[in-house]
Amino acid sequence: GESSNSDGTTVAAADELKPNADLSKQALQITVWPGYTPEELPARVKQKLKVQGLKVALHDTNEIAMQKLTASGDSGIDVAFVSGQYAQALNAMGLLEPMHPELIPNLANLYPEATQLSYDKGNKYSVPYTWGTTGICYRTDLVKKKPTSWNDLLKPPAWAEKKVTLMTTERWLALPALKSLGFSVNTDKDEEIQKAKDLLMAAKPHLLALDDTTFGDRLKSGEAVMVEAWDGWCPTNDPKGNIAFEVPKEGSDLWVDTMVIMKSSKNKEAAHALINYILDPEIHSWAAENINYKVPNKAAMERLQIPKGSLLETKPAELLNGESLVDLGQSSLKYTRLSQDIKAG
Amino acid sequence: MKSEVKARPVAPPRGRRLGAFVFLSPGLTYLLVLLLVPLAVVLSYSVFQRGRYGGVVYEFTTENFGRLFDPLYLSVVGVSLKIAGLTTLIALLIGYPTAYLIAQLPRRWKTVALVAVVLPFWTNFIIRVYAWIMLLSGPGLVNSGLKVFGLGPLELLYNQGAIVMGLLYSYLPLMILPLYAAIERLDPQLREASANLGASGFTTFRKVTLPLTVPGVLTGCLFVFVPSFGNFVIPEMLGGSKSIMVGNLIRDQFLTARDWPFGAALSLALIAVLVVLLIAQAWAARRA
Amino acid sequence: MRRARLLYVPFWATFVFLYLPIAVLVVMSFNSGESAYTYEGFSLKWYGELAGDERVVKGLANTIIVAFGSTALATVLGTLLAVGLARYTRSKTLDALALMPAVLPDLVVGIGLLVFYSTIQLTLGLYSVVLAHAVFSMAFVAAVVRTRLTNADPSLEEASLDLGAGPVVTFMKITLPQLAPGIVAGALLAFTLSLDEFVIAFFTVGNSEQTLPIVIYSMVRFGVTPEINALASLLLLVSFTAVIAGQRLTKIGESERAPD
Amino acid sequence: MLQIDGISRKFGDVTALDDVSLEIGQGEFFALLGPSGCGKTTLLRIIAGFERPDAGQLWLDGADLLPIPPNMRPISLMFQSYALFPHMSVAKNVAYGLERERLPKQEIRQRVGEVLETVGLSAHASRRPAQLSGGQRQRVALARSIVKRPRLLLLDEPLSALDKKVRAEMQLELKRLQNDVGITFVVVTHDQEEAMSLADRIAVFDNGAVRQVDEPVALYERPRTPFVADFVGANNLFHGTADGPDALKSADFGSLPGTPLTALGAEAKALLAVRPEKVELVDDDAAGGVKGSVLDVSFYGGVSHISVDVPGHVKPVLVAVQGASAVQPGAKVRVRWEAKDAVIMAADQ
Amino acid sequence: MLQIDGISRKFGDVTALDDVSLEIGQGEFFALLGPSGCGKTTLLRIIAGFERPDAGQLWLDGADLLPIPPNMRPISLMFQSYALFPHMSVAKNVAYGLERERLPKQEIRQRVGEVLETVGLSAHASRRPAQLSGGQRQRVALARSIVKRPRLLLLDEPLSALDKKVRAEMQLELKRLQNDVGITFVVVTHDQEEAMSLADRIAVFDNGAVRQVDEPVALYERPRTPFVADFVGANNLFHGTADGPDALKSADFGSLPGTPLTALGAEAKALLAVRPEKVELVDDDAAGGVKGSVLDVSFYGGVSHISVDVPGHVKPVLVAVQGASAVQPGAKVRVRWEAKDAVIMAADQ
Ligand SMILES: Nc1ncnc2c1ncn2[C@@H]1O[C@H](COP(=O)(O)OP(=O)(O)OP(=O)(O)O)[C@@H](O)[C@H]1O
Ligand SMILES: Nc1ncnc2c1ncn2[C@@H]1O[C@H](COP(=O)(O)OP(=O)(O)OP(=O)(O)O)[C@@H](O)[C@H]1O
Ligand SMILES: NCCCCNCCCN
Ligand SMILES: [Mg+2]
Ligand SMILES: [Mg+2]
Repeated sequence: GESSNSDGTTVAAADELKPNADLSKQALQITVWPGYTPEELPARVKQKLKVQGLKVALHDTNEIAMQKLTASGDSGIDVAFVSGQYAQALNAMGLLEPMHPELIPNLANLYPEATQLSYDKGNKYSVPYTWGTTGICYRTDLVKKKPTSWNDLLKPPAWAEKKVTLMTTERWLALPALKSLGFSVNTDKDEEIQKAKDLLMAAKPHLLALDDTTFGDRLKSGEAVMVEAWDGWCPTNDPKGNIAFEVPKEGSDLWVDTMVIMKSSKNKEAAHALINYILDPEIHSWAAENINYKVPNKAAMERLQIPKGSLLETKPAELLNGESLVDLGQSSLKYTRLSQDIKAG
Repeated sequence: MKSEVKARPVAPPRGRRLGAFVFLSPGLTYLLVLLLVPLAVVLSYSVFQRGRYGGVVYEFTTENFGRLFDPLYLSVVGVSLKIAGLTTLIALLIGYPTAYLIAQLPRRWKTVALVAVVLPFWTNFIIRVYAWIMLLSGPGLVNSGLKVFGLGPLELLYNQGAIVMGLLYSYLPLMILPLYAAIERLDPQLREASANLGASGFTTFRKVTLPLTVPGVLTGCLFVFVPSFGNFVIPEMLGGSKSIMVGNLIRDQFLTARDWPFGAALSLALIAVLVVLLIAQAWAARRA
Repeated sequence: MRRARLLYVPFWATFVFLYLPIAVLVVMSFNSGESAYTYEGFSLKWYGELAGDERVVKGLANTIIVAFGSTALATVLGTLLAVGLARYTRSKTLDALALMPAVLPDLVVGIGLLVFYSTIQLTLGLYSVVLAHAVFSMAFVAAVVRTRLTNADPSLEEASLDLGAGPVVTFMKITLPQLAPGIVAGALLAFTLSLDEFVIAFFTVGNSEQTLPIVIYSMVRFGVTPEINALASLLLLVSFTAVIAGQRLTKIGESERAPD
Repeated sequence: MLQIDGISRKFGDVTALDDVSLEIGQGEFFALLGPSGCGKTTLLRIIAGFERPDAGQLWLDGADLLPIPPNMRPISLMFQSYALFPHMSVAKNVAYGLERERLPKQEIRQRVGEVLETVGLSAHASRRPAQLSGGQRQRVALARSIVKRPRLLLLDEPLSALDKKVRAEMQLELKRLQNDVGITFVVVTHDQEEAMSLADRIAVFDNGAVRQVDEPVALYERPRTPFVADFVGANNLFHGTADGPDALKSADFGSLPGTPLTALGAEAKALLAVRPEKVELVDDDAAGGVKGSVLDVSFYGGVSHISVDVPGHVKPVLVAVQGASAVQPGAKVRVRWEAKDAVIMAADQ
Repeated sequence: MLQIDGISRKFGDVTALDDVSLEIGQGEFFALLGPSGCGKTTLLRIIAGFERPDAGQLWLDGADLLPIPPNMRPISLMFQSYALFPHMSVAKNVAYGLERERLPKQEIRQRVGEVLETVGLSAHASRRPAQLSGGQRQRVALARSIVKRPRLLLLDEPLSALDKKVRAEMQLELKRLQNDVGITFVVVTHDQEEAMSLADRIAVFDNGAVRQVDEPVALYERPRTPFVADFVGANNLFHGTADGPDALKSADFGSLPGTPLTALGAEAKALLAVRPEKVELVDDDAAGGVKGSVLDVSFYGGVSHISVDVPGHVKPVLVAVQGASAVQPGAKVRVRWEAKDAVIMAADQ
């Protein structure tokens, strides 16, 4: 591989790959969030691609995946699913194999917008799998006024006192404050981060909790009335129909979960074949249908019957209004510090 | 005591050396390979620098240790000490009588009672925490109950009290089991002798039972205090992430900030404190 | 001697405290709704769901394997270590070392082992979790057994040696039975801790294996469903039954041995 | 002072005490004597409050003792197994009871010092029990229970691990406590000489039941049951039937001289007991007595015991004489005694 | 058979054994006698291998014993504190040593049954030690060590918790083991009568050192040091200076009759010892002897002890007579003895 601390723009030298390699000599190991791919994927991949097999390891956060992939040497993983800014960091560390577009004809299925993502313009080392944004998820029956601004969370009205949550992971914790102040979610300017921190400190006494896993449950039980949420995790499909999602007027982010191929992989042809297979509309639409996330695959989205009002209706162009999160390198520590300050304060 | 005399040697030196080898070497070897070596690797990161995108750049620096003295970290240590200390104290106060009574049960029932102590923990941790949330949250069972009487709702969750409660719940068996093992071996005649000499139940406890079970008390306290101090899940789930403890700091470095060197420095500091505690514990237990 | 009544207050308080959330959990396993938060009516559907959930069943099997494996390993190593520390050394440093894994942050142990395993190119699997869990479990066993050895009267062992038993027989027949309550308590702790441990397991488990806490931890990310409660309830039921049965068995065994 | 009323206690199917009733007077030195396992310790434990009787009553100065918890009873028990606190020094062990009474430190120190002096352990005050010899431990246990000067002192084999000299000193000390401080004693001992010389009265136990309560000399000279005759001191026993006021009719030896203690029906089965030291050893050709031959002569410091094989009698007849004896084993002799020196009692059925 | 050669042992600043040398013959019954805390247990523990001497050697049949670990020594030790295995039944405790020899099950069962019969605990075979009385425990400990029939049996106060009757039976059994099985015994006992009657030879210890080793009668009748004279049995001691072959010159009482055991320089400080049973009590107006008045008469089953206050002598003079005595306290008397009945020895410096 390359030196591991070069900045993210260089791309590691590509291996020579053979388009007609004998896949039956290769076996695949992927790591992915639980429930993020169809259960029958291993069986179908084995049958379709004629590889020896596909093993699925699970990680439930990007952080855990990063630990496993970066700890040292060969993690044994061929294809990893991580969010965009983490793909960017992995690449900067020289751990990723550049994509060989010639081995992934299905890239053509993607929306054009999906090749313009700021952490990896042109999909040089990552292929997007799902995308979405962050907004306010709320109980239509418990709010007195429909939330439209991040300030509704940061300075909750009396009826929402101690009934709102923000996320706990540092970049999303900062997001509402940064956006409401009109700053970039990728800012590394100390004074902007300081202002965001002041705003959050002021908000803290009015919050129920910081939470990025169970906010949906809290809404359902009525413990919370408004929460900061990723669109797909906002339970708008709850049978009671009293939960809605809103992207605040100040704007938000665009997150992308991507597929990357590890430099250490010994099955790179099969890895490419797998990504190509996942971009098949039939497979890729499974994600949208089953995990309620939009997929950046035009052909796949067009296959779907999207119910009215579903979050899946959001158009790629609207999504691109959101600012794509990029890895900030050394500056990301400022966000760690911000989140610790808020929790300890 | 001045005239403290060494314990009687059990076997001649040759046997002792062999015994030391037979008993100590398997465990110590295991620890060396699977604990000390890995730990050394991780802790060695503390003198290097964080890579721009995470990972470790092998360039020497002491700056990670300098950062330890940031008031933020000191205040987190303060909060952690308070929470872990309180947890330990309560665990001891309710754990001791429980262990004591279990040790008095007829032989057959002892094991049953012990298993009853750990059985709740054979379910899943997260589920148990959720059960507490269900009980204590705003619309939860306790508040619903209070509402019937026109009371509440109380803010039972997402504060330091809830953290203490959650830690107590998680670590109580770690207090009870060592205490049980220590209390169980006490000769009941010693308690009888004490009562006979006019000591009340409490005095007997204070003067005879407690001093003779000091090693168990120390072990139990250590087992509760240290993981409480380093816990990061309970502060998030029951404390609503609104307070952090030392465990969260370390977790953040390794997982979110990907600042392994600083995480290693924090760990090293924590371990240094631990080692001091452990040696103090060993010293006190050996004296008892 | 009569026991102080007052002691029963904390005794029962302890058990109420331990079992209150468990009761809630069991009740919620019969929830007909989707949420583990709000009870919507009685249903057994989650038990059905459970039976069909391969990940959960596999995870449970793995967890039990790991718990038994690591407990067995830790109990042997920990007991030997405790005896060795109590009888054959005065080093407080070794005492402290033996306790250390029990009190180190899981994360540090987990990451350390992950780095270590991959450095020596060990292929991860369930056994790597067994080895990892035994590290901290051993410390718990050793510490609990230790509490029975301080101030222990060596004359029983001397009597055994005197009667011609070698050190090994003496250890097996005299020392071990004396330590038994400590060993049982230590092993119970080890088993319990392993069953529920996930941070270290996360880092040391093979890529294609999962333990139940890992499975549950990731299920929770999508909201807790009563399925997990159903699983927990089943686990409890099985354990309770095993314990009661075991208790019956020892009762029979005892009455055969000695009338008292 | 202490009234024991119909106390029974069973352990599973072992009857440790069977309807035991005793009355012990204020300031009395009362000894319990009996074979190993007959229930002596159990009785003391019941009096001290560590064992509950299955039936029966206990009264101390007229007040019911049973409802009173052990630590409130004005009674000290010295445990047969000592039960010393292993984590405390000798001095701390001894001071323990006094500290419970909240006496001034100064007084405690003084009384502990005195009692350690008495039991000869002043030099060992700061040692732990594990660093003491067996007899030293026993003395610590003794010191710990006497230092409190309780109303009632229960001692379970208090001097069994001590040599003659120390034992004599301790006996003297116990007597002093009885006389000067007025403590009531109940002492278990298997040492009959000790019981005889110390006790005002002795209760002989067997199998959980009281067989005889009497003053030492009376117990020795006038045992009322074969068990007591056999158990207390050495005795030569002859079976036969009652034969008037001064003899027993024996099938093998004809009429043997002796004094019945109670009226015995003619021809009632009876037992004659005569102490070795009351038996006279005379020449084979002397008049009266029973013929036999010397089996063995052994010298127990101060006294010689001569056993004489008497054909027709299962056990050899024992004879005790002062000092070393000149008789040789094998010598033909006669043993005889006077009617006033032998007692005749009803035999067990 | 066993040769103890210059053994010393210190615990911190306590000297438990100080250069002890003894030789014990094959099949001998050897007793250790001495005050509490004099080092008897320590010596047995060294022989058994649980304590290492600071100096000295041990030989068993000419082979160095010290390097042999305790479990390989053909020696059984009965612990003063019994050390019964609490988790095993009585039968299991007793069988333990035999099982280690891998004897056939059948034989083990039989031998355990026999020895339990011997110690009278057959009915208790399946009980745990905690369910036994003190004396029963001691008998289990005894059974456990004798059942192995080792070459050398070390017994530390084996019978101290037993009543006279059981004790006599056990003594008989020990004698039988010595004679029939040929076991060598080293027995610690504080019971002098026991030592006297059982032992072939007795070693008297004091303060970690051997004071005299002798056969019982010799030890009793010819103590070589004031300590032994005073410790073994009761003795009346008079200080003075050597005065020819048959007297001691006493400042207060003039010439007292006695026999020096060793040559004593004229005017050397000396001590005269005379046993109570050798002292004669005669009327005040009889000739010879020392004048005094009766202080106390007490009856120790079988023997009366009379103490006579002799002006000028610190302790009262003890006189022992067979049976009950007619003398009354306060009576004016004289005590006297014959020269052959008293020994004169050099006094300690
Ligand atoms: N572990 C020890 N530490 C310190 N001193 C000890 C220890 N063991 C014994 N001693 C001392 O050594 C001396 C000899 O003890 P030992 O047990 O041999 O006496 P003993 O002759 O058996 O006495 P007893 O008849 O009372 O049992 C005693 O003064 C005792 O206090
Ligand atoms: N906990 C117990 N369980 C069963 N049996 C017991 C228990 N304690 C005592 N016994 C039995 O009760 C009887 C009386 O025991 P106790 O201890 O009172 O005897 P003792 O007269 O003190 O004898 P010793 O002189 O041997 O000490 C004995 O046969 C004993 O075996
Ligand atoms: N922590 C980053 C989360 C980005 C959203 N991805 C969610 C996928 C997990 N199910
Ligand atoms: Mg007893
Ligand atoms: Mg001793």
